[in-house]
Amino acid sequence: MTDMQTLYLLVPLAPLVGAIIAGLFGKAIGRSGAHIVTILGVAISFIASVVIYQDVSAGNTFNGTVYTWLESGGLSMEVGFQIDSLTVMMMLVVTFVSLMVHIYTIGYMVDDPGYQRFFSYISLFTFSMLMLVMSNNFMQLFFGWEAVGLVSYLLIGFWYDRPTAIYANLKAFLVNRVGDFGFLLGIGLIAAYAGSLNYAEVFAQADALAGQEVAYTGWPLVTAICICLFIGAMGKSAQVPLHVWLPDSMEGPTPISALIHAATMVTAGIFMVARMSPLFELSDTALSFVLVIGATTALFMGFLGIVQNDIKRVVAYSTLSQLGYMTVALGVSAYSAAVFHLMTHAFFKALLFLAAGSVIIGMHHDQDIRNMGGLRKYMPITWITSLLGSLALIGFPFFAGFYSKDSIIEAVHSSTIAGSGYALFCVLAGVFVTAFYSFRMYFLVFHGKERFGKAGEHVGDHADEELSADHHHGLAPGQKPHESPLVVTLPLVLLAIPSVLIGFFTIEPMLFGDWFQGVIHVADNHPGLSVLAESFHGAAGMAVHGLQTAPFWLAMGGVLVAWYFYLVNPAVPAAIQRTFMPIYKLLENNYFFDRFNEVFIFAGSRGLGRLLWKAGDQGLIDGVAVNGSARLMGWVAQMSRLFQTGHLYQYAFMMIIGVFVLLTVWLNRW
Amino acid sequence: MLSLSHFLILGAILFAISVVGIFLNRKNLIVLLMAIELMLLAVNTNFIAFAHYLGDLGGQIFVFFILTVAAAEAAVGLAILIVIFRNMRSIHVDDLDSLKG
Amino acid sequence: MTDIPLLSLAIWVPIIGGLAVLATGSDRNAPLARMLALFAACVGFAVTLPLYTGFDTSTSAMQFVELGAWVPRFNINYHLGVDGISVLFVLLNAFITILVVVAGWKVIENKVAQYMAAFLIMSGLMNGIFSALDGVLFYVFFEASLIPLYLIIGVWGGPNRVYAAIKFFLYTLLGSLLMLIALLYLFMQSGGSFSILDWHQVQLPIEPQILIFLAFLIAFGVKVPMWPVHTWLPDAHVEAPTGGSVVLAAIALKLGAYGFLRFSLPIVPDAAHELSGLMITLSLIAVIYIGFVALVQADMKKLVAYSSISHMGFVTLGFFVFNPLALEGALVQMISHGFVSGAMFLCIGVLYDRLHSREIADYGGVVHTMPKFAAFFMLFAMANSGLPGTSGFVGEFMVVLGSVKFNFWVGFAAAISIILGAAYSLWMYKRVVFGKVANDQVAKLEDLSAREFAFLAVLAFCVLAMGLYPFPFTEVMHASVDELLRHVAVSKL
Amino acid sequence: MNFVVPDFYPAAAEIFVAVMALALMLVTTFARSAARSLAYYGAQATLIGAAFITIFTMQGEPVHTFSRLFVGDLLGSFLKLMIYFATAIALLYGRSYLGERRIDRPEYYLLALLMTLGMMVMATANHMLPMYIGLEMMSLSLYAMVAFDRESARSVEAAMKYFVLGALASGLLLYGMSMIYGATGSLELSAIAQSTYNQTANETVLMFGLVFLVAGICFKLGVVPFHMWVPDVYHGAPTAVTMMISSAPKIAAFAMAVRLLVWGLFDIAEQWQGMLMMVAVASIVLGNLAAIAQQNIKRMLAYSGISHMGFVLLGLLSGVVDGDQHFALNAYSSAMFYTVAYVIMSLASFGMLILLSRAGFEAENLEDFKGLNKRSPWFALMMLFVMFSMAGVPFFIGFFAKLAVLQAVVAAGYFWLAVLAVLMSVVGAFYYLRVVKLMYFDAPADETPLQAPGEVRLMLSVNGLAIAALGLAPQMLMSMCAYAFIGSL
Amino acid sequence: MEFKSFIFYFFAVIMVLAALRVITARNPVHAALFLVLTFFNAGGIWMLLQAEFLAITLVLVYVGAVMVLFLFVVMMLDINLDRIREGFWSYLPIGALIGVLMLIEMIMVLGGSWFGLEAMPAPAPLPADHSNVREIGRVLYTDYAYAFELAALVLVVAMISAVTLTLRKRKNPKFIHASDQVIVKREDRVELIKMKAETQD
Repeated sequence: MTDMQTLYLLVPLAPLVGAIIAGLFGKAIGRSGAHIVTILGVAISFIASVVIYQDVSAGNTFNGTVYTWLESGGLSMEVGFQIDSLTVMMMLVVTFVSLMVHIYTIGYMVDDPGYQRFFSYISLFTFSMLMLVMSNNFMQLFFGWEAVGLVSYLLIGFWYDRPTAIYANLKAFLVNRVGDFGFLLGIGLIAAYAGSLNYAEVFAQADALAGQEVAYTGWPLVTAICICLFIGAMGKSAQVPLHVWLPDSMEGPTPISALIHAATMVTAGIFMVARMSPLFELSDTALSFVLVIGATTALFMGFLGIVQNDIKRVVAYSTLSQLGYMTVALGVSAYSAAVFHLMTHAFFKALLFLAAGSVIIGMHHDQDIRNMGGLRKYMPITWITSLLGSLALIGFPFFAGFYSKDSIIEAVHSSTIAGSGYALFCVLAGVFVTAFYSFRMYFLVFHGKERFGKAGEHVGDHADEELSADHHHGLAPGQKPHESPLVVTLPLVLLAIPSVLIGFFTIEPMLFGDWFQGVIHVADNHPGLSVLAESFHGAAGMAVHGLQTAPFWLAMGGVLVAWYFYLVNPAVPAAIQRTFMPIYKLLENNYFFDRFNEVFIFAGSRGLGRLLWKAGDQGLIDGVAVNGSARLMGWVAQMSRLFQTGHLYQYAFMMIIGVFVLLTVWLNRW
Repeated sequence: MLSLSHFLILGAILFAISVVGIFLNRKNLIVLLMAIELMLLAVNTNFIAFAHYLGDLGGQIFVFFILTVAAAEAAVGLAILIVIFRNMRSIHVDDLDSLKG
Repeated sequence: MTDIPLLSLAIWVPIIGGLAVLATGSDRNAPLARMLALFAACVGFAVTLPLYTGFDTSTSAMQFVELGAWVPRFNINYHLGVDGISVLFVLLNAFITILVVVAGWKVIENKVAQYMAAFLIMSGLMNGIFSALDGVLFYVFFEASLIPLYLIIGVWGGPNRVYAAIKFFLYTLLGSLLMLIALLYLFMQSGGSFSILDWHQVQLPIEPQILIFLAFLIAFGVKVPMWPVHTWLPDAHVEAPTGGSVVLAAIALKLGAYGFLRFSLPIVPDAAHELSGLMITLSLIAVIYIGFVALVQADMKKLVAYSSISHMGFVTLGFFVFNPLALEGALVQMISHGFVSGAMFLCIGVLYDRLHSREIADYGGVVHTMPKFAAFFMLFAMANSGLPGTSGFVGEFMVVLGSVKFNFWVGFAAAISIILGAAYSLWMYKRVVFGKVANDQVAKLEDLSAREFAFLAVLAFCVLAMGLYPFPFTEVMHASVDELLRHVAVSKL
Repeated sequence: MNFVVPDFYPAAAEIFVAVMALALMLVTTFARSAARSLAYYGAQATLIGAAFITIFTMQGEPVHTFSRLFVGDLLGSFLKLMIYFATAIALLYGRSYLGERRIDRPEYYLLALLMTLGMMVMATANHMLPMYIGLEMMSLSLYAMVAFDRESARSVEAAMKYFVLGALASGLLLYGMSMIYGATGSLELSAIAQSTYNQTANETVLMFGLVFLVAGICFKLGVVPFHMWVPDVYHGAPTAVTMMISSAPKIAAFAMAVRLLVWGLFDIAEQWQGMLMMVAVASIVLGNLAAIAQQNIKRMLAYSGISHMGFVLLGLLSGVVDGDQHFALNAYSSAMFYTVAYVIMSLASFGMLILLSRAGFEAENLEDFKGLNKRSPWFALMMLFVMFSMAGVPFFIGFFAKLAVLQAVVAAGYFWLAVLAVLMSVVGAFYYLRVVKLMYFDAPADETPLQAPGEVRLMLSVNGLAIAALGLAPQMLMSMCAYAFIGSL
Repeated sequence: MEFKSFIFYFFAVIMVLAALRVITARNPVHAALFLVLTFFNAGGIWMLLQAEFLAITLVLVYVGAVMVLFLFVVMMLDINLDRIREGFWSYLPIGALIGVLMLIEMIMVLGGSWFGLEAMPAPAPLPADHSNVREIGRVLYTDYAYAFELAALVLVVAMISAVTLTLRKRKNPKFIHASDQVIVKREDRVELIKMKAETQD
């Protein structure tokens, strides 16, 4: 095993070790010990990732087995790594963001009793995520897939005495399980028809698979596989209708929201589909499916962002919609664009979340943006960084988001597969919506008159009531918010840099260069980014050209409307809200998805269970079959006693009857 | 001319009478014992008839022993009867129903 | 191969030990009884270890065979032997026995000697079941093992123990007696042999095959238990003391499944193919129907009991899709279920010993007072819901893959359980462990004692080890499983 | 007329018992105070002596003597040994019980001896006549013993019922015999066999007689519908006598069945098998069901006895399958094994009742077993053995008994019969389990320590352990049963 | 109809009627007497069958001994004659029905078809000097010695049981033991006591 391979091992194991130490011996090593050891672990794996990055850019990829996990029925399941450009990019993103979050956490969780536990969890998450992205086979992919789900479960429920939190984490896990259900079936189909779980071997026979059908169903095989896998992605990457868990997951501490529910875990689905590009390319049906789902998510989740008042929820919905964008990109087989957006989004969304967290610290854990305003002079760094983040988010030229989002829109524009028209409308509309809600939040938080300092009689929508019931502190009257400590602001700054610049520098190699050569496949009949590639003349040129495209103006429009509504004339939104009450309600209850699940899925399955239990088990099987027969026996027994009357003559009579019967039978026999 | 079946049927009739007597009888147990004697008489008649028509002495010997045993049986039966009478001052068949179920 | 009669030791050491414990008599010298029982259990486990180390994974033939005449009148032999399918269960059984003895250490105060003895004797009998190669010998162990369990449930059980115990006994007796007739029929057909291995070679027309299969189905189906003859299990579990539940779930349920592999499949393969549809349907009903039922249980033990049924549904499913992946998956699932369900019941026992309630409603926020416990319980709950990295995942994964290969819809239905499993396990966990401290009894709970920590830690290790590196478990099976499937593929008509 | 003195050697045991009985009668009449123990030990000595004589005079080849009224063969000898064994144990158990109730008059032991003699005669009869006389000798003694507790209305009532029904039964039996005599022209079993073999006998008359014969046999076995006496007599008789009735006479009844049906009428086996089948089914079903409803354990054991006898018949009726006779040995020896097993178990079960009873207290209700495990774990364990053995659960002799019989039934191809049998034994298991439940799961009703004397305790332990031991190593007994038939089939 | 048949039917009819009265008679004494009658007729029938010895035995032993025993017992126990009939008629139909059906079946078998004269011709008449008693006597003590001894033992059983069941020690027997009177001594009866003579002064 070469030293490079040792390095590969080091990347996931370092955080794992950190996690184990912090988790099992948290008491022994104390708070500082915990964060030192975990940050050390993540830092090591970040540095290792950087080294590997250079190695890979030098052209050395790796695909090999660490150990054989299981062998059965000619199917060999192994734990192994596939190190290539896609992997290493993800490794960098994951480790970097994770490192930032670790540092940030020191400040954010400073007064939390579960300090060590928290560090252990996020390191464990880093490990799982790395296992996921570095995997070279489906089994390990599934392992990482569920492992990150587990950690997310643990972290959402980190404050386990909040009913909402433990409700949210259970919900998150179960919804994810629904996705994994499809994912597992997809893997099953692959194992059944490709006879292997190793990426390379499966892709090798992709064309052979294309022809086949799924037995007993008559579905085209590849389509079935891809849709099953994508259902998994829908769970993880919170695509409609499996998105319901993500907003609730904001119950977790903010660093988690940044790390897991914005930057890394939720993008696992995107990453997976990109990985599977050789398969998806073989099925237009699957791609259209992906496209439509993504488009829907992108637009309609965006709408929801408008009506939220919890600062974190706003960001959460924007994450949903951004994930929708990535999915759309996948749908139009612009995988590299999707991954590109994934990367940029990871940075600026993490930034936004951490900024939001910083605001929350400043507001003493009051998350309602209606109680904020004018924070910019109290929290300058937070203000600046989140402005940059928002600009990146709405895709302002030269900012990272611009490049990724614009190229996605272009790709959709040039796509021909079914549903691309609908997708185009969605993404364009989405641009406006994104800009509107982002800057609505921005203005409400940092500009306008100061509305804080009335913790007592603060009014909030229902969700907030619940929250505040649990842990609401808010600012006491007269109390002023103040800038967060260095450990908090430093990551903001460090994240702001890539949020601004990374797009500009990496778009060329990632989208139009050969960076993803041999990793991401695009079939010839799919334009993907080729059209865009022709008109591409350098990042700067793209930005300049971007200034006169529709998306830009839409974005600007969104910003202006937000400015007018929330700074100039706050009466307007209220009026609109009144006039379009039904729609507002619809949005406020995010399309009644939760209500639907409550009533039909949860209550329904419980009702079904109770029915089967009471009627089936206790009623039929036990009541009738088992105890019934027992009772019957008892009854017959009681009856049989009546024969034994105690009267001599009846006994004699019985005997004679016996003889008589035998006699009759046997005389007739002859 | 008498055939074997004459005697056998006679025996059968006696047998039937005694059987009916046993399970028809609500009267005192003595009559029960008498019915049993009747039954044995029927059996004996059978044996003797067979013995006669088979020209074999075995049947008659058997009857001889049946008579002996029947006498013994009667003795024991009456003894039990007396004990019963001492216990329950009655030999009514219906009174023997403390054991049942 | 050693010439020490290892299997006989595995069977008789615990039984003799049990009798010795019984001899210590009244509760006055309970400590002695405990020590003696622990000693016997450990020795019993020690003698089974060579079975694994000395096991030859290359062959599918029976190993450590012992053969001696028992009842020549009916050509019944004392014929023992293990292959890749059974050897692991002998180990598992001996291992669980130790845990059970430890688990009952403090909790059982009355009739300690009888309690310990019952478990030891039962463990010996169960080893007998797994290693018997003679039909009658198998049957004898199979039924005799009912007696101790009947007593355990009835004597140390909960309020409704009598009903549960008798229900359990009659249910299983009914099944096994019908099996006895099948055994006798085979005895005739094989020209007067009770040797299971001979039976594997007997040619039979299809009708008797189907009848025999049904007879076995009732016997083993009750034991597994399969839907719809499962209703004895929840009652038995709820009423049984912790140790009883552990043994019941970890070992007793495996007997039925093992029976399918030893009898139904190889002896009447054609009937097995003929009726595989039925079997798969029943298994899937068990998986889904029972999954839903488990969801609404208010009693922790009942919940875990139902989840056991649903997991055993996976096992039977794996048997009857006839491919090595699923079959080995089923076997792995059996072993893993041994660890996981055992652990679950031990966890519930830990709570029960403190609060004397199994009602979920009586708990809540346990994590505040028992963090260590909460961590273990989380691990086992996750394993119960088949999380990768735990043993619970391996079997389910393999079975699902195997059944998708067999028929997509079967796999589809089976996979539903990964949702349901998570739902009932974690929902229970949420209500018991998370949340605010429910009542002041919970507030007074104290965390795991060293003893409890010890056995939970051991089980946790097993669960993780098996989840992260199942290879050693499966490699033992390959030869036998392949041979079995090869054998089943050949018609005996 | 020439008279040759018959060969007494094969009948030595019978003669010995007869002589000893008469001797004891005289001795006990004159020995006033010591009479009781003298009679008891005399009886035991006689039984042991008889056992030795039987063993020494045993011979493989059947020998006939007393001008073929008597046959000495292995079957007879083995059954006789079992009879001594059962009677001796029953006497041992019963002594203290009778003593506590002041009814241990010497006559009891004399009657026991004469009963034994009667059974021995039945076991070795080669002729209807000794069969009948032996039967009566046994029955009369039993009637008297049942009524032995003169002061108890119950036991006297039981005696009367037993007597009347018994007389009726022997009437039926005799009628059957007369018909067979008429049909075959002989009363000697071997001659009857001969003439049925040559089919010189008239089939219909044979059938006609057979029905009555079977009825008589079934009465002695106590199977439905000729079972009506069983529960009442078991219930009414003093426990010691109940034990007596439920043990040795069953063996004698089995002997009668084998001698009359197998020896005498083997060639119309399929006919009587059919009859026995009806009877057996009825007994197994009704016996097990009715037992569930009993609160009095003596009645319960009576009904369970009925079902056990049904199982014995299962063995007897699967000997010949459409003319093929080579299952016979297996089937009959299985039935015999079952009988012996049942006798051992029922001795133990009634011994248990005697153990729990004491002066002024009759243990005969299920409640009396409550919490026995607390009062005496050891004897609770013994009763556990007995109950599970009766339920046919391994490792106990009862299991192998069932196995043997079922195996015979299956071999004969009567699957439905086997299935019915096992279903019913599941039902049966319920009431055996209920006893175990009372002993182990319930709290004791009365805490009074057991007062039974040492010999009863010892015997009971031996008996219980024997049930387990024979369950672990049934081979010897089984092969003995087989040899008994090989020697003389 | 020749003479033998007439005799047969004569005896048979009386016998059957008597038997019926035995089981229906109201008074057990009558029943016993009817039984005696039945036995007498049976004796006659047996005579027809040339079983002289048994016929005599029946009359002597049975009528002479057993029936007397019955009557003795009947007399000894005072039985109340009321409630004797109750339930009789209610139970009669079914009972009689079964009885009759059974009888029919028996007659079906025993009727002429198998036991008619052609099937079993009457045996040749025995020589005049044939003695049934001698014949029986000869086999009884030789071939059937075993059975004979057993029968003796059966009687012993009967004796023992009868005695042990019925024998009672009287509470205060009225009768006197001669032996006790003989062995009584003077000391048992009279007691001499010494006392000072009384003097009056």
